[in-house]
Amino acid sequence: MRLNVDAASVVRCRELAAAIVAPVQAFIAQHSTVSVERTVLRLLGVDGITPQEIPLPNAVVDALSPQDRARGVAPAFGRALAETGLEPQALVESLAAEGYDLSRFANAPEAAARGALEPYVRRGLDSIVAQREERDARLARLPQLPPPLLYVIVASGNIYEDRTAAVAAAQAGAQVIAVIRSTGQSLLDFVPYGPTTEGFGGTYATQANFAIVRAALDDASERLGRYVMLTNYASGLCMPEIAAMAALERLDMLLNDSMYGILFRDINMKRTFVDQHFSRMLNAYSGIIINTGEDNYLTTADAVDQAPAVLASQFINEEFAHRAGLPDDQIGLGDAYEIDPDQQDSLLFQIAQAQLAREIFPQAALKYMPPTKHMTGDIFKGHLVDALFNLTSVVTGQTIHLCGMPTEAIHTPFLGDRALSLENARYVMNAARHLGDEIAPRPGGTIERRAQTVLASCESLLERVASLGLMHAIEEAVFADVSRAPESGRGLDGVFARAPGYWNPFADALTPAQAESRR
Amino acid sequence: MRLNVDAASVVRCRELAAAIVAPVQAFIAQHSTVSVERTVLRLLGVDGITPQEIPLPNAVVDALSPQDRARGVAPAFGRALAETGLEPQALVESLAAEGYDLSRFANAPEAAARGALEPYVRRGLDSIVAQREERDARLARLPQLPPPLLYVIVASGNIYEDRTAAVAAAQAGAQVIAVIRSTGQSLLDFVPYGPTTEGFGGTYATQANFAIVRAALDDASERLGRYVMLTNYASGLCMPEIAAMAALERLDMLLNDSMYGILFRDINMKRTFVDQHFSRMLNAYSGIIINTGEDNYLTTADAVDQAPAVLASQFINEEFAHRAGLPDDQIGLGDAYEIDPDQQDSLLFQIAQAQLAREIFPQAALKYMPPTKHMTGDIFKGHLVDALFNLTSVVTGQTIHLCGMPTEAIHTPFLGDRALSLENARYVMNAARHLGDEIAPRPGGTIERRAQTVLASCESLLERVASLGLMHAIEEAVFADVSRAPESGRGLDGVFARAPGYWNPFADALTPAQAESRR
Amino acid sequence: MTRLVRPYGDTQNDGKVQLSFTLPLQWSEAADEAARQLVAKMGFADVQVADGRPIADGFSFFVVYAATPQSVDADAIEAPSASSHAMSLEEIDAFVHERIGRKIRVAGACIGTDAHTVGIDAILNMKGYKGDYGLERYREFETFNLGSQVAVEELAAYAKERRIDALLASQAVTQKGSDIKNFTALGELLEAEGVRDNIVLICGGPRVTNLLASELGYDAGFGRGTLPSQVAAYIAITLASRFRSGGAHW
Amino acid sequence: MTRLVRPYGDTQNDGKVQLSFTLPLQWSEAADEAARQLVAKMGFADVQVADGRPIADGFSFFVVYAATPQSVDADAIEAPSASSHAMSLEEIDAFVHERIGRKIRVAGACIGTDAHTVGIDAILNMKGYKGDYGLERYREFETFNLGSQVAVEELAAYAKERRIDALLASQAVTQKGSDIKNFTALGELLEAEGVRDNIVLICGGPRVTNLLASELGYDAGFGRGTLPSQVAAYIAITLASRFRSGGAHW
Ligand code: B12
Ligand code: B12
Ligand SMILES: Cc1ncc(COP(=O)(O)O)c(C=O)c1O
Ligand SMILES: Cc1ncc(COP(=O)(O)O)c(C=O)c1O
Repeated sequence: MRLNVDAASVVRCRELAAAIVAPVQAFIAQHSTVSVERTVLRLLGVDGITPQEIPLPNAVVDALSPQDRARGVAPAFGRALAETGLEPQALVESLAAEGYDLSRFANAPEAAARGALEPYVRRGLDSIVAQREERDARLARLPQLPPPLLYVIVASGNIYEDRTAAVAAAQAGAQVIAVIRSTGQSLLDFVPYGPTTEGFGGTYATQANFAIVRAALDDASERLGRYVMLTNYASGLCMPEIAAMAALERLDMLLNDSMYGILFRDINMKRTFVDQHFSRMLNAYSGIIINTGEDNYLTTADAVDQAPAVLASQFINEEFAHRAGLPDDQIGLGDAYEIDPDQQDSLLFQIAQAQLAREIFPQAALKYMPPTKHMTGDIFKGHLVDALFNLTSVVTGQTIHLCGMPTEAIHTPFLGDRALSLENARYVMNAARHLGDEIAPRPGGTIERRAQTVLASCESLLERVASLGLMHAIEEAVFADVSRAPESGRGLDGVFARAPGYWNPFADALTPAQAESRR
Repeated sequence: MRLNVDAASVVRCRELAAAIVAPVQAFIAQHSTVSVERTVLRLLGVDGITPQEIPLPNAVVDALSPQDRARGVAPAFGRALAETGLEPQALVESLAAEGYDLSRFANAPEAAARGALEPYVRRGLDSIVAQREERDARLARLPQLPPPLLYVIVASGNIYEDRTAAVAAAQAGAQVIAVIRSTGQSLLDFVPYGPTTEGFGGTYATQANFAIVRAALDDASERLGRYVMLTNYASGLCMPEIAAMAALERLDMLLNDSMYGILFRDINMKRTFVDQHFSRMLNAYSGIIINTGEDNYLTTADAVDQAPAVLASQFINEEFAHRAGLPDDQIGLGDAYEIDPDQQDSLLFQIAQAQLAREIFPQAALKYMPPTKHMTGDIFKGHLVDALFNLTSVVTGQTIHLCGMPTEAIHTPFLGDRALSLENARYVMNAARHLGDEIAPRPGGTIERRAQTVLASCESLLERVASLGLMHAIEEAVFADVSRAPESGRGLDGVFARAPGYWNPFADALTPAQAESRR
Repeated sequence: MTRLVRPYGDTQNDGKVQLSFTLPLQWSEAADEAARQLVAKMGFADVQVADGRPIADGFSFFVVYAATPQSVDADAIEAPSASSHAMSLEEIDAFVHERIGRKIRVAGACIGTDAHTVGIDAILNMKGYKGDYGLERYREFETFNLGSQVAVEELAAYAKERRIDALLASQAVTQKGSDIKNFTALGELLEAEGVRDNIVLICGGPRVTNLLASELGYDAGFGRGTLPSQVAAYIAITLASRFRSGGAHW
Repeated sequence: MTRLVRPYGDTQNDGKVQLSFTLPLQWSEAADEAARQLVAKMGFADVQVADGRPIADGFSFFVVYAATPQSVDADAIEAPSASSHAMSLEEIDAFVHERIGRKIRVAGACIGTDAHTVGIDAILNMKGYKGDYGLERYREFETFNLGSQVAVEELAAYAKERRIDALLASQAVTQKGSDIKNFTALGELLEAEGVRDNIVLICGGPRVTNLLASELGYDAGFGRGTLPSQVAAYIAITLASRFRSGGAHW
């Protein structure tokens, strides 16, 4: 299958995306956030919580004086290490009495501080590399089935039920398991700690929970002879921290969108831009595939109208991702099958949109989301809509395929629902495995014309954003009809300008060039 | 969608079919059967049963002396009319005492006999024409939805439950309703009489049952603003009689295959060939669309292997149909979606086969049957297989579409099963309505190559049949691996050679040329 | 008069029902038998395990057909719909203008921690739903859409202070009965504030029925596929009758 | 020891079950409520009518999720499979040659008015089923396939006269219990003829279970997806043990 899309227009869209991102990137380079700094501590080996259940990284960063914070937590922490000779975790624990205040370690010269930090920085980076290599080794030994990679969610709220569900799903054919986050976790300015058994619409993303499911899936992978991937959500107020935890626990994918938090969770845009960059540098380095959230445009507004916005967002997400050093095959750009199923020729429109993304982003790990908004309590009809979604995915060669649930409109998936959903995907994709190689859309036909219209409207949308500037464009509600102001939204107080002498050893190590050389 | 099939091979197949049918047609011209003669009586207006529940047409024909029978029932019956001056039904009732023996009416000269018969022959033909015109008028006033025409079966065994089910199905979107016959009715050498409420796996085909459902559907059609068609089964020992009853009660389609009875019901081949010809002349004249039974090859043997046999049978059915004066748009050649759904690329194979038939028989009212053999108790999976069947049907432009039931492997359809099945067809066909116009199969690809292979194998199969002769080929088990000898099977005793002076006024009127002129 | 109805398979009163479920058992013929016995224990007759198969280690899935001896008296069922009186936008505006003589103040929100605004937006926003305009489009309605994750306290206070005539609460998330809890809390708060009677209190969401609403002490409830005009008509007519009958209102 | 199991939705013992059925009622909110009450009457808790819609005048279709309080004791279930001992064609032939020392005579048919031969053919014909060869392919089996619509009298007589070791009866049509009637009749006839004990009597068909078979007095029953080799192995082993234990046989 091959559409004839206007290559010049595609080039133009990429140029526009670059122009749109450049100024934001400049802003990012001059700023940091509390969550970035907490991530530095986590990578240095700081973990655990205070008696008041405050995560230690939060405790330390919150205790920093504005001046210290402006230079990043690293210098101050380095001095403390140098003066105490303790290792990071021990050091932080020893500070409990003083409220985790690092200010009294003021003497050690910068060189000593850097020197004291160095081994732990290397340890942090090495453990990420170790997990990346572990993944590569397992994938080589336990190859996955060909894409579309079948992806299902577990969301019981209890990590142990999730573990059961995850293993069962893997045995039923799932190749990627997502543990859906307890709702609104994206709004918490800290990452909960330890295994959790109470969640709402999902299960908390904690490092312990990551480890529990990872271990169960590694075990299942061995039995199945194919590597089963694990994924979770980064987007939110703790993007970089979750990226770090995911790297350490060998998650394979992360929901990580450069604008989702802004538009759909009213998180401050500056906070989000700075956080997404550092989190994506970590994703890049740890070999984690990011998944972007364009599907959210389609669930909240008409899917036919929103197609150009989805494409525009994909171009912007791609540009931000490249700036963070992510190679194309780690960029899972999002899209979804959300056109009203009762619209005549809806299948043609869906194929046009999916194929357009495939051709514009040939190397990307496209993430294709299932029909949700138009699903109803009629599970029989819903199963059919999912079938045409599965067909579209295999015909257009999508990479990551979120399996739709017949019970989408009713409840978070039952164990049996996932089995039916996977049966659906396996049957349809096998029966139509090579249909995509077999058929060519008629030149000038409905499919081709639709693809051309979407691309053209996307280009003018990007023109508009470029002329307004991204931050202002968001304020003008260019995306998802939502308006967010640069100074509004959650987490702004956690954003700060980098003072002279600001130092983030991991950011330095992971700047695309650097990271490349370390690979 | 357009396949590049070898046109020369198609021409060759038609020549072979003609060569295969010619000698059989010669045989047909020299013979008649008890069921043909009973049909003559029915068309003259003879109906009802004896106290022993023997249908009057059977009573009269069975009472004929061999000599009389050999000249057909018409001359003898004509003399009786001439001598008694009674009208047909009254005449037959008056003969009860003499065991319905016509032999004593020996005096009236042939001219008188013909003259006495003439008005009733005209009456019979006129009532058929009236129904055909009635159908045309209703179709003009209540146009159907575009094909594929959604066709469902009712099969409760009780004609009144069937009526409820038929009306409900029409409201749920059905465009054609088939009342499935009580099993094995095809083996009865008479047609049951009156409304019936006890059937096995289906409901008896009787003229009264036809009328009951026809009336209910005419009423439903008015409310729905679209004409809902009714169909039943002819093939069997009473093909021409059922064709006559269907004509009089305005059925719109009939299962009528030139070889089904022979192969799948062990009905004698001579009986079947003679019967199918007269029944098809009647179908042609009454504007009834015939449905052939090639699907049966696929349910009893491997669907991939049998594809050439299906195509060969379609060519032969087409030729027999043309010989009986059926125009292409009244020829519903059968095919079915019976390839193992778990075979990789099964959808491609199904599309190839369906599209091949569509291109070889462009004007035919192709009848596409649903997956049945591979359906299991897993109704969710079954619903998906039906969805890809629905997709294949709309993409390849089939004409008559039998909706598959998710419960195919479990029970004869429930009222709710039909609703789900129709919802499936309506959704998929609407979502993919113009996909067929949009896509072209890759030259030299799997689909095209499969189509070419099937056509080539069909041609050699027909070569073989032509060289053996059809009757002998059937004996050699060329079709469906079943062997039937010319002198074996049910109903042979009802076949007889036409003696000089044989006369069948309806056959005369309906010979293609004649019928044409009367149209 | 009573009219007993039973599920209908292909014959009146055959009671045929389809079931499916997962059992935490490794599949085997014995697991099929366990499924059969389980469904028999539920009180079904004529149990047919149409399909039983393993879906994971220690889990099997079943499709069953069986006949229930149970029936319900269709005539005894009380479930008045709130969407009964169909009127067009123009008719409703005219009706309000004539019978109420002032604009109706409507406030709506998706309450609790629920962030599913698409539903309530479909009722309130200009754009509306399935070609049926939302309340903002009506001349005679003044609408306030408070958006998502609105605490019930906030909404109750808002209603009292703005003297809202019709209050619309939405819930899409129903897990652990969170919808019931939130709806109930809102009703009680309005009672406590002593403004309940002045307000036409309406709830809605995919799982809401008018019957549930009345059980919760609401005036009306609207579920799946509701059209804005149905809600507008209900509000207008209910408020008008309160005005006429001198019932409580602002 | 007992092991109570309940349907599993997303949590141990939540008892979640999916149901669907048609009610002979015009659709309305009241019809949804009727469906809810009906399912509650069946003894389910937490009844959610996920979907209710009209499918025709006077008929509505419902999809319901609910929780059952029922459970079954998995350890108390007795349903031994007849397909337990897996052997290959070669192994079976060798086994028969050694333990029985002569060919086993097998006859099969689709009995009564049932014309569904595909199933029994799958077991008997050379070709077999799903790549597993049929009994005709075995060196040590002499097979007679009597085809379809074979009267039970005919089959019983045939078995006696030909001294058949293993008799295979198939039924696909189950309407109005016709399968049970025919199977039972065959068993009784063989008893009457005094040859029952000499024969390994086996029934099969999509709806057959080994449990049902034993209830009908058959030695074994095979259902959906049976492979010829499973049947062959069962016949060989059963007959061999009869030979060893000096049990009845021809
Ligand atoms: C779109 C969507 C989202 C979007 C919401 C965007 C937005 N701004 O609304 C996003 C992606 C953000 C989202 C997030 C989540 N979702 Co959500 N979501 C859906 C989805 C797919 C569609 C809902 C929808 O928009 N329907 C279309 C509207 C028009 O229909 P409606 O809501 O029924 O409204 C109509 C009627 O009900 C009525 N109505 C509704 N409200 C009112 C109010 C009044 C007063 C009146 C008169 C009428 C009325 O009128 C409307 C028009 O007819 C549903 C699944 C589904 N298909 O239903 C899941 C679903 C509701 N979500 C679910 C879940 C679990 C979540 C999350 C918790 C997942 C997570 N862990 O992150 C979060 C929760 C966020 C939160 N805090 O609430 C579950 C809820 C399970 C349950 N029964 O409790 C569902 C059912 C999916 C599933 N099977 O898991 N979701
Ligand atoms: C093919 C078919 C036909 C063909 C049969 C051709 C033939 N020569 O067999 C034709 C078209 C002729 C036909 C006709 C009819 N059929 Co039919 N048919 C089917 C269909 C689609 C497939 C059956 C099949 O071949 N399955 C494949 C085989 C391999 O599976 P199997 O039979 O289960 O066999 C396996 C096991 O059960 C086991 N096994 C089976 N028998 C035995 C015996 C022994 C001893 C052992 C050890 C094992 C064993 O081993 C096999 C391999 O694993 C089914 C629907 C379905 N999907 O099941 C309907 C179905 C069986 N038919 C049905 C009906 C009603 C009819 C008709 C009455 C319709 C009519 N009114 O004309 C007629 C009846 C004719 C008659 N007198 O019996 C109904 C039966 C309803 C019911 N539960 O009672 C079904 C379920 C369809 C439906 N939903 O309506 N049918
Ligand atoms: C990119 C992205 N991140 C995060 C989430 C969910 O995060 P939360 O519900 O915790 O805000 C989503 C859900 O759609 C998403 O698309
Ligand atoms: C052409 C044709 N005629 C008749 C029938 C059924 O007739 P009966 O079951 O009464 O033999 C079928 C069933 O498949 C058929 O295909």
